[in-house]
Amino acid sequence: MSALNETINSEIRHPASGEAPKSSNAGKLAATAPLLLDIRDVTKRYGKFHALKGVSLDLREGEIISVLGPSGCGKSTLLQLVAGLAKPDGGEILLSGQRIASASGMVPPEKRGVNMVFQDYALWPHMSVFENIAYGLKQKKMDRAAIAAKVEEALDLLRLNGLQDRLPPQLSGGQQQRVAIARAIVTEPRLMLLDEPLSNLDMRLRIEMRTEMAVLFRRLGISVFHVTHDPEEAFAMADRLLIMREGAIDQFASPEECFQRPASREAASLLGAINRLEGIFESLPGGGLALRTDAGLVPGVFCGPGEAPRPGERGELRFRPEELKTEAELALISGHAHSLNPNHLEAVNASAGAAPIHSSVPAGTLTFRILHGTFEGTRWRSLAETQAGDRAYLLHASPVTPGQEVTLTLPTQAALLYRA
Amino acid sequence: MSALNETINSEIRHPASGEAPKSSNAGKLAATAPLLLDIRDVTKRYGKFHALKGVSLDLREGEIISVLGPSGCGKSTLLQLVAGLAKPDGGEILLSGQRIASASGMVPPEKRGVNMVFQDYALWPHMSVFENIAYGLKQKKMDRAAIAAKVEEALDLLRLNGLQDRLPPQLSGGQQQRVAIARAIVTEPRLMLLDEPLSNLDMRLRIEMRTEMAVLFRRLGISVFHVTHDPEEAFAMADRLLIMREGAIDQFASPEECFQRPASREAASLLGAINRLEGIFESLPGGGLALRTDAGLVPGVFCGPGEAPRPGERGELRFRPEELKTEAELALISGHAHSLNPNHLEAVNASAGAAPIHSSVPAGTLTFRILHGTFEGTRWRSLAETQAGDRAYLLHASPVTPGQEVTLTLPTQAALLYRA
Amino acid sequence: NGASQPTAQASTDASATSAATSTEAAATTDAKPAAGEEITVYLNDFDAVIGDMFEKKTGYKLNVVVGNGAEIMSRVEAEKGNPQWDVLWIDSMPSVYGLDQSGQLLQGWTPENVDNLKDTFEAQVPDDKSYYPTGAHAAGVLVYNTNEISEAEAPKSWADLTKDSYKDLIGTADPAIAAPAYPFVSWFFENKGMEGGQDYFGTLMQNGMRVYPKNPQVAQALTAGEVDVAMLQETNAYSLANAGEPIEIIWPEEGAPGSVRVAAIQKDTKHAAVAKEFVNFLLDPEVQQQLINEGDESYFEPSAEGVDTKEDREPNAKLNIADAAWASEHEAEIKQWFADQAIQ
Amino acid sequence: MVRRSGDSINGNMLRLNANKLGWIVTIVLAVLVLFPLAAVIVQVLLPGIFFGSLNFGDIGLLLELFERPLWRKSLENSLILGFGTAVLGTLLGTVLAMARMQWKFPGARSLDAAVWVLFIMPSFILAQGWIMFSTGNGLAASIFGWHWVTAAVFQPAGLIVIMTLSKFPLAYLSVKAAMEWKVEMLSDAARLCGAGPFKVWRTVQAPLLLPAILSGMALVFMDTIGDFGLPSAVAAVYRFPTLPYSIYSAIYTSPIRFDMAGVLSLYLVALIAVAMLLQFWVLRRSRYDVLSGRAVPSVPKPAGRRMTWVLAVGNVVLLLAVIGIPIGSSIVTSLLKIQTNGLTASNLTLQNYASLLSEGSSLLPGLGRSLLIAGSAAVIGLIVGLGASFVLSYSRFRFKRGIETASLISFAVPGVVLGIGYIFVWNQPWLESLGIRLYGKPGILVLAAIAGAIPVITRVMTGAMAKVPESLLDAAQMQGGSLISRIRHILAPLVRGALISAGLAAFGACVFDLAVNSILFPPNFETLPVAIDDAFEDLRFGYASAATVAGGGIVVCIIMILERLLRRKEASA
Ligand SMILES: Nc1ncnc2c1ncn2[C@@H]1O[C@H](COP(=O)(O)OP(=O)(O)OP(=O)(O)O)[C@@H](O)[C@H]1O
Ligand SMILES: Nc1ncnc2c1ncn2[C@@H]1O[C@H](COP(=O)(O)OP(=O)(O)OP(=O)(O)O)[C@@H](O)[C@H]1O
Ligand SMILES: [Mg+2]
Ligand SMILES: [Mg+2]
Repeated sequence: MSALNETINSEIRHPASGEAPKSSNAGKLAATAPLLLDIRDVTKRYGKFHALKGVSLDLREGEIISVLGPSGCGKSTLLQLVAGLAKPDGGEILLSGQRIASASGMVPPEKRGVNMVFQDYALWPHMSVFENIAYGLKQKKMDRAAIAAKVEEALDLLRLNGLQDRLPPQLSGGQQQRVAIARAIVTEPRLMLLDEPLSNLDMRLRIEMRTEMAVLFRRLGISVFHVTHDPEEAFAMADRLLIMREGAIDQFASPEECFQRPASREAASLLGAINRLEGIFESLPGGGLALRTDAGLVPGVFCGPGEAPRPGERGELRFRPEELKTEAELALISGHAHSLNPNHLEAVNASAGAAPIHSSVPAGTLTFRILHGTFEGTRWRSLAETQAGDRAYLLHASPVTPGQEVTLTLPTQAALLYRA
Repeated sequence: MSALNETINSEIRHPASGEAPKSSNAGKLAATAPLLLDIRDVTKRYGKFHALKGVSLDLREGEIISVLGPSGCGKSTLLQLVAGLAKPDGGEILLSGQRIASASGMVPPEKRGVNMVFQDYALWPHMSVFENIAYGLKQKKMDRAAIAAKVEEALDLLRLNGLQDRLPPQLSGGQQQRVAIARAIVTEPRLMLLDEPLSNLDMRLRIEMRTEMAVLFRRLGISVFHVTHDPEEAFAMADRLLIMREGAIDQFASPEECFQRPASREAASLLGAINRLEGIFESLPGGGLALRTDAGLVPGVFCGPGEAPRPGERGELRFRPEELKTEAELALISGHAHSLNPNHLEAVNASAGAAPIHSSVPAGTLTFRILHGTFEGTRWRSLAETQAGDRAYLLHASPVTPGQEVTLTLPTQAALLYRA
Repeated sequence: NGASQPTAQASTDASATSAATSTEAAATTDAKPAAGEEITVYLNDFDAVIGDMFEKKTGYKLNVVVGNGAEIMSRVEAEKGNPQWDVLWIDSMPSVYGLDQSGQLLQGWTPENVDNLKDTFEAQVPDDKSYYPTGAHAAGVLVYNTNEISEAEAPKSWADLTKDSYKDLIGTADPAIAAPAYPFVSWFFENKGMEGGQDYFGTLMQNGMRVYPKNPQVAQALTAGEVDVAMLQETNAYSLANAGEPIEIIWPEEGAPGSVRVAAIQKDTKHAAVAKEFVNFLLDPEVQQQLINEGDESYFEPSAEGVDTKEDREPNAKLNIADAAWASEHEAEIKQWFADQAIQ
Repeated sequence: MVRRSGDSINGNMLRLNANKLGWIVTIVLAVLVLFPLAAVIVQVLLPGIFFGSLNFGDIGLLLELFERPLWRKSLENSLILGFGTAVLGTLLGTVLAMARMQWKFPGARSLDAAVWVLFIMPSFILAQGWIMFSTGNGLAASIFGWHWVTAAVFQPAGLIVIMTLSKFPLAYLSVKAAMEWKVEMLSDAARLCGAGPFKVWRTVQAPLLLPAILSGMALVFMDTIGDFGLPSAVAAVYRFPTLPYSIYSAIYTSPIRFDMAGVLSLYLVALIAVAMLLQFWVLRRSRYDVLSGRAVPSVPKPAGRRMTWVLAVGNVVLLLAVIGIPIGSSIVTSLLKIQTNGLTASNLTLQNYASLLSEGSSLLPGLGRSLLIAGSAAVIGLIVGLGASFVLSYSRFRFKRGIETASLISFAVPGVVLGIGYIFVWNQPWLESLGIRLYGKPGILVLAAIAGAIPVITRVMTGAMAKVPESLLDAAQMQGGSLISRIRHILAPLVRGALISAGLAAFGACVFDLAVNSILFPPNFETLPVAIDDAFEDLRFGYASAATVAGGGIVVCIIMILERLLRRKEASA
């Protein structure tokens, strides 16, 4: 154990084993990189239940796509179709232009050059950790020394040194998960499918692993299709984000775009905009759009599909607790040279007692009454309600008392508006 | 599916099904509440491997304890001992004063009034979701109508409506995990053991579930022993935090205390202080302690065990990326009425270009050069290095360019100092 | 070897107590048993008819345990500590002789019908009067398949079997396993001496004689054409012939080794009176005639005077009966020798 | 006795734990198997112990195995035969079971039926068929002109092949039962690592079934070295004594040498112990418990046209060999008027079948008794076997290895020896005063039948249980499930196929179990095998064959019907 920890400690100082990781921006691919995976209108049913309702997407060589979506929306199913473990009921899947799956035929999984980390690992209990990881290499008829070296490398990468002779049931949950990753990574597939690969790791290991994996994939030119429930992980790794809902695609765009303008209410709440207020659309004198809610009039950006709604229509506001700011914070931020990228204003929170310093920023002002608060490590989270009783989560830098009233500002670009 | 989503949408507006959740502070128990669980110097070996090296702790009735620790440190093992699924090699465990486990004898699990959500769910593949959940109730010889009602309630709570007739293999990963929770919750045990119960859920469901579970447990007076790898989840639920490392307890205290003064370097990094700089201790003219690092002199708080180190000793600084601030942010914060709780200063980040406004705050000033940066949704994360090449993660409100130099301030109370 | 030591010792133990109990048994003779009383008979043939016959005649019920000779003897031996049988009626006289030697049989009682016994059979009654013969049959006769062998080619005597022309064509049962095969081979050993017997059977085996575990397998080998000549128990041979199988039975002139069926009463029986009634019943000429007419093993030479054998049974059948004492004494040795042949 | 242990299960229901269950199982096995066997073995040391005299035997007898040529040869032959058959039979059984569970093909059900037929038929019946087929002028030579068959069959290697074709059902049942559930993901993971279907089978699917395969192998091995009928009959030509032969020759001598039988049986037990150790050693470094929330019942899949053809034709050929030859000849025999005249139209008759139903026939009552005994033995044996397998699979019970060995004894030790042991144990006068002197009552046949059923039951079940991880049971325990509830609601449904197979196998095997029956049956209580054997001894071959065919047919029908009724609905979809 102490040896293991040593590694972790030394590793954190030099997270990338070799070269320094490139920014994900640098890794972003031109839309002209060759198409690797082309999924065309794929559907999948389990009995009467439609798990996928016509999904189309493409993935370019070397690209990393992260898939986000609520539990049960069909993420794993999509991965299984790509891997060749299930057959689509409709549509087709092309890999490098070759049709690998359709309702009428399939290229078997072992011929696809694809590997996968299963959501529940699927380790072979009769094989040691070493044998599990070495399995794919043996299939390639690699010689023993080379296999040993590669496995060793993977064990290092995943902080599994010293465990190679254990059987999977003799490992902790997180260790099993890392073995599953190691097993897939050593085979260096063209396309790697990751199904919530880091869900059972502690925060620190998760941050390390995702950084290192991203570096490794980019170095080896492995394309990745990566399911996660952690938006932060998705942002850290992905070139593009795929947001799914109920067996269909909600949004498929760059992480920034998804973050700034989630295409649906559900996508918004998936990406952290968990607060929701209903209201009536109004148009602003300056030409902008706003929503009149119980908590105040909120100018915002219309993100939903279709044309901008007309005044008088019912609408819905979604926003992240982090985006609510006191006037003081807003002033601070707008006073600095952030205008280059106005969309990335820092999420700053302040306690309710702060006095307004500045009020020229076009933003909605919302008033809540605190119901209760919990400490969350770096901050306090409260549940608060509007006059009309709609609830929202707020974040604070200091403790709040139930019953306290707070007035906060929501920047226009952080107020995501949808039709009700 | 759409019905499911409806529920989620309506639920978020009233997260607590019945009464409003109390603040976790309000739920905090006097140290005089009756002792429920008393673990005394428990050890556990697997062959030659020492999984637990003498763990002692206590849990009072109605209390929620969250266990945090790196992967493989013995969290699940500890839970298994409490559950009665494994036998300790030494020490003893008392439940309500009765000895339930020691090396010489055990009270069988079914007699302990304890239930557990397994890390790998352990759902029964031959039983439908309903039967899985109802099993424990049937053991209590409850009548059919009561069972159906209780199961229905659990299905509601865990957003599993409509899935009760499915078999486990027909569920998604997150759905399986929720069934596992439902199965344990319906039996309303005296003590609930949760082993990473929310790891496979999307962020939004996770926040909802943890809130609702905490409310439910407090309402039913269920004590909880809860393993998680998500510090936020731990903070949201726990009355006390147990931080484990390599089979031993690192720290066992209130969440606030753990957060402010992690007892060890490892605990610090587990709780988010992932950055680390080495240096030499110096004493400050005012009587404080500081560490001279490559990046600058950093006044801080000594958190390690034993006496305060003497000047000249080698030491280590740990800090959270969130705690680094620009001078401007610091000024803003100190200018407001936060002095009531100076330890909970808001973590505010600003871009490197910010000009210093205020410099009277006693804080270390650190200078880094950006290596690369990635967008993370609400912010940008960069990897940066000191002059001497030590690396650290930084957080920014706007994009940064590799090569750029940034100077940031670390408040004294956020600079956690340890012996090297 | 240590073969005979333990039992020899046991037998002296047992016979020490036998005197007292036998007088006791004799004393109870006069008491008239209640009608409907049952006795248990261990036997290896006639199970289908004997119970009814006895009940009809005497009103007592028979509980019958049937099995092949070896099984019955194993049961008897295993029950030694608490015997469950009252009468043993079986065609392995040497084994019953052995039982008597170990003191398990009621001695010194003479049935009324003993007067009817033929001389040859009277000679078989042991001095201690522990068992009585009810008949005898050939433990082995020669049988050949007429489809394969002409009458001229057929063997006429036991000695013929060593001829080259029968190489690989002879079948027999294994005395180490099959109960009736021992009386068969023991006569050869008594007649030719131990060495002579070993020579004879050794030669046969060298001549490719096939040794089947039991008589039925030998018979099947014969009907299946696997062997052309077989040494078969008399009843088996006639059964085949009666079933229409194309076989011919040969009684060698020097005589066929005979096997005597005897009846003995268990020493400590609680139903001595009925048991005696039953043994006496078996010696009754009428009963023996009825067995020949109706029984399943009807080819035998009855022990009582004035009983006719089956019509188709060879009228000049000559039976050579090995001395029970001799056969019993050498049983282990001879069977051992045969068993050991299995590895040659 | 069985009733007593049953009571204690019920009485202690609430307090029953794995350790107590371990003791109960130990006691039951001791009563059913160990005491009787020990009673025989103790004859070596104390020959008169059950006859009221205390003498000391010759311990030197123990070493005679290495001195007496016959014994040495028997051991050698038994090992060769047992080992060869175990390897080949297990291979055949495993491959067939896997093919059966994997693919749909015509005739799959007849394969199952064939397996049952082979399984329940006494081995001497099978031997007859093989001999009839392959002798110099047997069917192979006379009808097909295959003269090489004779030489090929009547030699040790040929014997091994015949044994393989007769004993593979044990492996088949064991493996098939363990394949009830599958976790497709494990194979999927291998395919994604680049392994083709065969490779996946070899490296993942087959190895994960290793416990079941080894269980099957242990059964084949034990059944082979314990078998007397088949080897002795087939080997008449070239003499091939095995341990059972030596045991029989020791028992069928006068004075009867129980001590020698005891010594040889002791060696059989030692062989079992060695086999069990070997199995333990092979399985020691791995885990096989793969069932999880992702497990689904196996359902045979369509194989594709070409494969279906291959499977169907292969199946027919196999059935012709393993059923056609041995059972076919019994059927032929049962239809012939005159055996020697062979299969000609004029020689055919149904008379033998008619006489089965005639009044004097002991067949029907015998069948009734046998079915009753076998039925009760199967049910009780199933409970005991389930308990034993549970203890073996999940407990840390101290005498686990002992239970494991004891659970196989009755398979390898010839029934006669065990029967004699039963007489020693259950015929003691003092039991009479307690009212449990079972010898001479039908109850003892049930006891013996249970003992005979336990090996198959425990082996088949442990093979299947190896797949069920303890955590599934732990989870139930956490919900407050008592041991009984855990077994009943979690474990039993998960190994349901194995339970059914094991129970039916026990049932089928008991119906025709001759050896124990012949020495234990109470007066006037003739069972089916005794009746059939009687007919054989009287050379009524046609009748005996007809009885065998009819009795076997009835039993197999019962088994097939029960199997279909009890099988999981989804699995037959
Ligand atoms: N065999 C099946 N039969 C019926 N429904 C199924 C089956 N397998 C999956 N489903 C359903 O299909 C939907 C999609 O499942 P999938 O495993 O793809 O979800 P997911 O997006 O991976 O969810 P999670 O994040 O919880 O793992 C789920 O609602 C699930 O209940
Ligand atoms: N059967 C076993 N044999 C040997 N070592 C074991 C066995 N079971 C667990 N371990 C080891 O004991 C340690 C503690 O395991 P445990 O499952 O308690 O970890 P954990 O803290 O729950 O980790 P995770 O967060 O990854 O689930 C691990 O290092 C694991 O490798
Ligand atoms: Mg999934
Ligand atoms: Mg764990």
